[in-house]
Amino acid sequence: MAQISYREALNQALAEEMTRDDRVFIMGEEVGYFGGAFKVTDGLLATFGEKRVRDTPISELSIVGAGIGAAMGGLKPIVELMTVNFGLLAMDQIVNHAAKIHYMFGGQAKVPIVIRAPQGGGHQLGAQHSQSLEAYFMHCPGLRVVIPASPADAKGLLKTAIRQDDPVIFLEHESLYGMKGEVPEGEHLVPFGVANLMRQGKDVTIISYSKCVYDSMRAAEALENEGIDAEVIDLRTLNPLDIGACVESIKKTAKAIMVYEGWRTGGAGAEVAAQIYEAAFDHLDAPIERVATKDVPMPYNARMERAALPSPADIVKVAERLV
Amino acid sequence: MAQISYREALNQALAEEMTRDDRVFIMGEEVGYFGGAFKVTDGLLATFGEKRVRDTPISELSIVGAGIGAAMGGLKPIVELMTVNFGLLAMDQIVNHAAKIHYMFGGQAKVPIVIRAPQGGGHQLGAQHSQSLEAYFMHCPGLRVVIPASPADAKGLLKTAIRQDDPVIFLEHESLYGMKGEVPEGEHLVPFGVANLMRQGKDVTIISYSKCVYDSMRAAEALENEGIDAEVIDLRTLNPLDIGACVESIKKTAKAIMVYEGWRTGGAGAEVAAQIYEAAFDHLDAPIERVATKDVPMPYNARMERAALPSPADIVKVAERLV
Amino acid sequence: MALERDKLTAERALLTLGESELLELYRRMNLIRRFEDRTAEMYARGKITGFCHLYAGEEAVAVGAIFALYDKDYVVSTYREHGHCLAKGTPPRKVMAELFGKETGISHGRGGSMHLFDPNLRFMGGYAIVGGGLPLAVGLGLSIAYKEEPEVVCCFFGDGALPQGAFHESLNMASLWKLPVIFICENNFYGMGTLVQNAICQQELYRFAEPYKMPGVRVDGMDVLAVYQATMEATARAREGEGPSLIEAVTYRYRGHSMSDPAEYRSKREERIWQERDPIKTLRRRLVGERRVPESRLEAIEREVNAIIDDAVRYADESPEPALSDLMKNVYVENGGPQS
Amino acid sequence: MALERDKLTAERALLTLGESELLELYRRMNLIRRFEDRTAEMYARGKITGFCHLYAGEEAVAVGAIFALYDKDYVVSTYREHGHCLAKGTPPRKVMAELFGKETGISHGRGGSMHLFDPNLRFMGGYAIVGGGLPLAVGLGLSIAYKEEPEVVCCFFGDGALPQGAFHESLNMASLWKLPVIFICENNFYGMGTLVQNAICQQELYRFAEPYKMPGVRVDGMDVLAVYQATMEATARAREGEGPSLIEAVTYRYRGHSMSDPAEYRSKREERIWQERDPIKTLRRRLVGERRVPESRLEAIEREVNAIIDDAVRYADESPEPALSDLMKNVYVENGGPQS
Ligand SMILES: Cc1ncc(C[n+]2csc(CCOP(=O)(O)OP(=O)(O)O)c2C)c(N)n1
Ligand SMILES: Cc1ncc(C[n+]2csc(CCOP(=O)(O)OP(=O)(O)O)c2C)c(N)n1
Ligand SMILES: [Mg+2]
Ligand SMILES: [Mg+2]
Repeated sequence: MAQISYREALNQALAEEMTRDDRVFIMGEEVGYFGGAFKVTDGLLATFGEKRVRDTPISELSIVGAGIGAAMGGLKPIVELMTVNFGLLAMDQIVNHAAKIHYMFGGQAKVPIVIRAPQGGGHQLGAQHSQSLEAYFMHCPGLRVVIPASPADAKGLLKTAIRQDDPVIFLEHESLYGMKGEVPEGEHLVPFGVANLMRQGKDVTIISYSKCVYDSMRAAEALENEGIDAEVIDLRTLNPLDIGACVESIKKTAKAIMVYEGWRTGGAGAEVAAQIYEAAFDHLDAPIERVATKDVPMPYNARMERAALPSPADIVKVAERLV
Repeated sequence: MAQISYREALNQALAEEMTRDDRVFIMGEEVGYFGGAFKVTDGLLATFGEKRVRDTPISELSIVGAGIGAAMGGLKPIVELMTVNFGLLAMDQIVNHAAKIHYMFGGQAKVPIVIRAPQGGGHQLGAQHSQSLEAYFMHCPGLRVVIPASPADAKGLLKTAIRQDDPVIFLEHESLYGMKGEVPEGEHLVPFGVANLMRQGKDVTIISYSKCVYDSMRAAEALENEGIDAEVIDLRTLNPLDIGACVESIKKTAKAIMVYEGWRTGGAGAEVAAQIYEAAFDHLDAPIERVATKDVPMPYNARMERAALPSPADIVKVAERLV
Repeated sequence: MALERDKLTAERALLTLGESELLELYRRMNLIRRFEDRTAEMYARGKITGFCHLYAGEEAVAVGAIFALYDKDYVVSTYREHGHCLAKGTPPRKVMAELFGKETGISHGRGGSMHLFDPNLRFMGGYAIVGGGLPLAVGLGLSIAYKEEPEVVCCFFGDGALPQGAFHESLNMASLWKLPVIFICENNFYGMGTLVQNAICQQELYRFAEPYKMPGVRVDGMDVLAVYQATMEATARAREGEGPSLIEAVTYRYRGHSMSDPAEYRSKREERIWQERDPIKTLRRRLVGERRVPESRLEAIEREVNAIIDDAVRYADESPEPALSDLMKNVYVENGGPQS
Repeated sequence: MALERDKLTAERALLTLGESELLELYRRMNLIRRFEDRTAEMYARGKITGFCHLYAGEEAVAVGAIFALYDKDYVVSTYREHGHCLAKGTPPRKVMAELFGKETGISHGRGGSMHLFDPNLRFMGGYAIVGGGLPLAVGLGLSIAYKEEPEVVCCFFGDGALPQGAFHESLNMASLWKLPVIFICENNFYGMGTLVQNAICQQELYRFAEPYKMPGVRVDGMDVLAVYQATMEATARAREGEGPSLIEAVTYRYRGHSMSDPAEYRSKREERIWQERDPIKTLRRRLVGERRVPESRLEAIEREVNAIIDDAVRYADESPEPALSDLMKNVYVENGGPQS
């Protein structure tokens, strides 16, 4: 298996699916000539031409809307939002249209659109450019929410997203693009709704997704030195949500920590925790802890930003308290 | 004390605050000549004139943005979104601008805007017109989220919202406008962050807000006949959140039900539950139950809509299981 | 308001259209009018609930424009879309059953008055977010261009949608990419209770076409032939790959904004003036006067239409409701996990 | 590109402005250029991080437009706002300290390069959502009209913002309500790597003013006097209560979109052509040639400016960082509960 980056894995998935199905096309700001703001679509214009790799004006609402319309017209659009922050301009098309069309027309229309959006903090981009908004999309029936951590999952989940017929919000973490990992070549599909057990342990379950999976793994390593044996779960998709995998783990460890980069209050961790309690209350020895971004618009100053974001040290501290 | 409707209470708060402070003005679609789509601003144009009650084009993004700008210019705008569903068009101005400006400019700018929005289902308005979106606003530091159930709170919280200096999302339930209750005349301010104990009980705590408070009260009455003594709490504001009041109650009852009209998954109830567990895990005898809207775009058909929404019967059923 | 140009184009259409076609226009407008009258009745009787926005008075726009289309052309509409859906050819039974919230409705009772959808006739939906349909129309136009097909998209929206950002974004994208989209603005002078001059700085709405480098025309929306002719020109252009057009059809809704609006913001006199220009009466006068169609022929059409609508009401009334057990069906196409 | 009209207006400005004013224009443009050069240096040295968009090449737009304003007039800008903020009069120390993320920065280190804010000088902020500032400018204009004050709002945005819905909504509202807002579109031909003709169906951007019934002019944005003159006309109009204007200033950014963009999408030749029209050199030539200002005078200004920027860098470097204990301060103005 090749060692390729998260970025290359995404690029590979795009190229393979475009080759496989000529209804698949990409549109978004700077996806063509520029190769994508984060270079995820690099080279695709040269391979597939302007028709299938379409640069758009800066019109997030209508780019997404046009993607929805194109999907209804029988195509399989992949719309890149340059970052999720700009996706707030498209919330009406995402929530009021993409998510509703299949149901509200009695199951007669399909909207097989994939909306890709980089997100996350840590690069001193300030309050308007550092958000992680998965909780918004999770709180909207009709959308699938996919949020891969590893290059292999980035590829496998993106391919699955393109092939299935529901609207998908596909969230990539800006800090992961350069990260390398083993990625199967060619046909590699990762199913939705199946969490990944990253590390086995018996003392505490750390549940996470996206970049925080790595923070969790680092924390688990640190905890090992202290004799604490942590299990780490990567949820991979938030809708569908593999709550079963979390429950299984908690039956063993009786303790859990949710780690996520959205704001703590109202974040995805609250929902996952609520579902775990509902399913495994009697197995829990202590309340589920949450390590997340502080409830603050992201400050520019580097030290402040680091203090606002969740870190391996934060996880370790909470785990020590818990166990 | 006068018996007036929720609608009249809001109207009174607006009129009083406009009289008190001439920086306060209203803008939105149909707020002037039409008196508001739900008649909340009825009569205000005649009293205060066009300058202070401004009809706008259908441009949600920029109406909210203009409100933010006017607030930065020293005014106290009250922007009415005809319903919260259309507020999705303004998410960028709400989340990326209103919520961030004070912090990201180092505390030097203030955005004292109140964004009023009717929301909720139950009137067969279909998928695009029946949403309850408080969870989105709750997951955004910098915003206050106010969601009154009673006419008195509608008045007292709106007056508080107008007088304080943070951006406020003020969510009214469309089904409550006609509901009457005792409302103090004149100066009546309800503080943010203080829940209201609606009913005392010892067997189970039902925590709710907005219209669901009445569903909860009705359920409590039905439960009384079965010998179950329910305590009912109206949160009144979601940010700030009076988690202390919930914890106090649970110390007594050891059981809790969250009732809310947002979609179950990722709704405000998940966050409130998560915070309660964090603060009162050892006092809970059973997992916190959630009664909420099913994860479905709202169907038009009346029976289906009723089945999708939370009801007193749903609460009773859950309470019976719990106690 | 009836511009000189419109009279000429209408006359041209009158000459080019055969009698059976003219009668079909007459039939469709009557069908819509009758449908809306009965809908109002059924609403009053509580058979229909929720928001319900009638199209009476504006029939010439939907019928004229859609008569210029082929079955495979797409239509995108708003919450005031009964007329567009019926003009496209959806059986009145299916539409009325939808308003009744029945399983047999065109959206299986899930959509209601504001959300009709007919995939067979490429009626791509009524949307209740003002301006929300325009980007979808651009996307459909893109799918046509992508597949190199000859179809066009006809997108209806009100004067109230013009100040929405989506209008600007959509016109720009459609023009930039030369997509086959006909934007038809139904200017009925009001967005709810707001007069167009209180919402838009420019009241000649067709003039917004200019910076987007597309043709912009204003037509008499009370004249079905004028609307037909203008749409024919726009579709011809679109099918040639020359891109989008903006048509402003000046029209009037006879009733309030929705069934719950008594329309107190306008005068009886104003309403009367417009009713004198009724699109159905206008076409009738022409058919009888200029084309010498016997009155009895038109009356037969009217009777036929009444029977169809009576049947539609009966069908809707007798149809079953959706099964409650299907509540969670169709939230997702695929069943991928716990939430599905 | 330098239109005939622009040459004339520039000449008019040259005649109406006194020598000290012309020298002030020269000083401000040099200040910005020097500031941006040192910023690039500090970025390369890791003193500045995050996104950083330089204004070099476009100085004539900010300086010319803002010179037409009073201190109490408002300015709203984008993420490429160092130039506007400095032109408005914010001390370079405060701006550089902000880029360094220091507590002494104009936004106390919370904002960074994209989010400068100076309430004293009514510099109402740099915003990083393309198009996001326009509605805010409308709101500020509304507050002026409400309080019946004589001020205006000057709102800068790029060609890239033009296809945003907010552009359309804001122009409509500003025109409808006759608000004192000057919309200045800095057309530098690129939005990141996208050429303006690939983003907008109409490349004469000033023509978008027409349907909104406001004056729309294109000016040579490399000529500070032309920009000044056009803005004076627009402010005069706005102060008279006649409403908004749209100015398209044609200009060029010398560097990539941000510090991390090598700008490979354009040719060296193109860059050279524009650099020959450098706004600072152009004004210098005029001052020396037409106004007979001695070169030594200009060199003194340049030295003075260099000293100011050196001092700004030193100040920024030596300033303290914000206290970590203040992380949660200023999320809310009022402390109303647990989340505050
Ligand atoms: C985004 C949005 N804002 C507000 C509304 C509420 N609303 C429904 S219809 C309407 C007026 C629309 O008027 P117009 O576009 O002229 O259409 P008409 O009803 O005249 O056919 C408004 C404000 C909405 N549905 N969507
Ligand atoms: C809504 C939104 N979409 C996309 C971006 C990413 N982005 C930042 S600057 C930019 C290009 C803007 O170009 P232009 O408006 O011409 O300004 P310039 O950089 O040329 O000064 C883009 C696409 C953004 N910040 N906001
Ligand atoms: Mg209208
Ligand atoms: Mg540009």
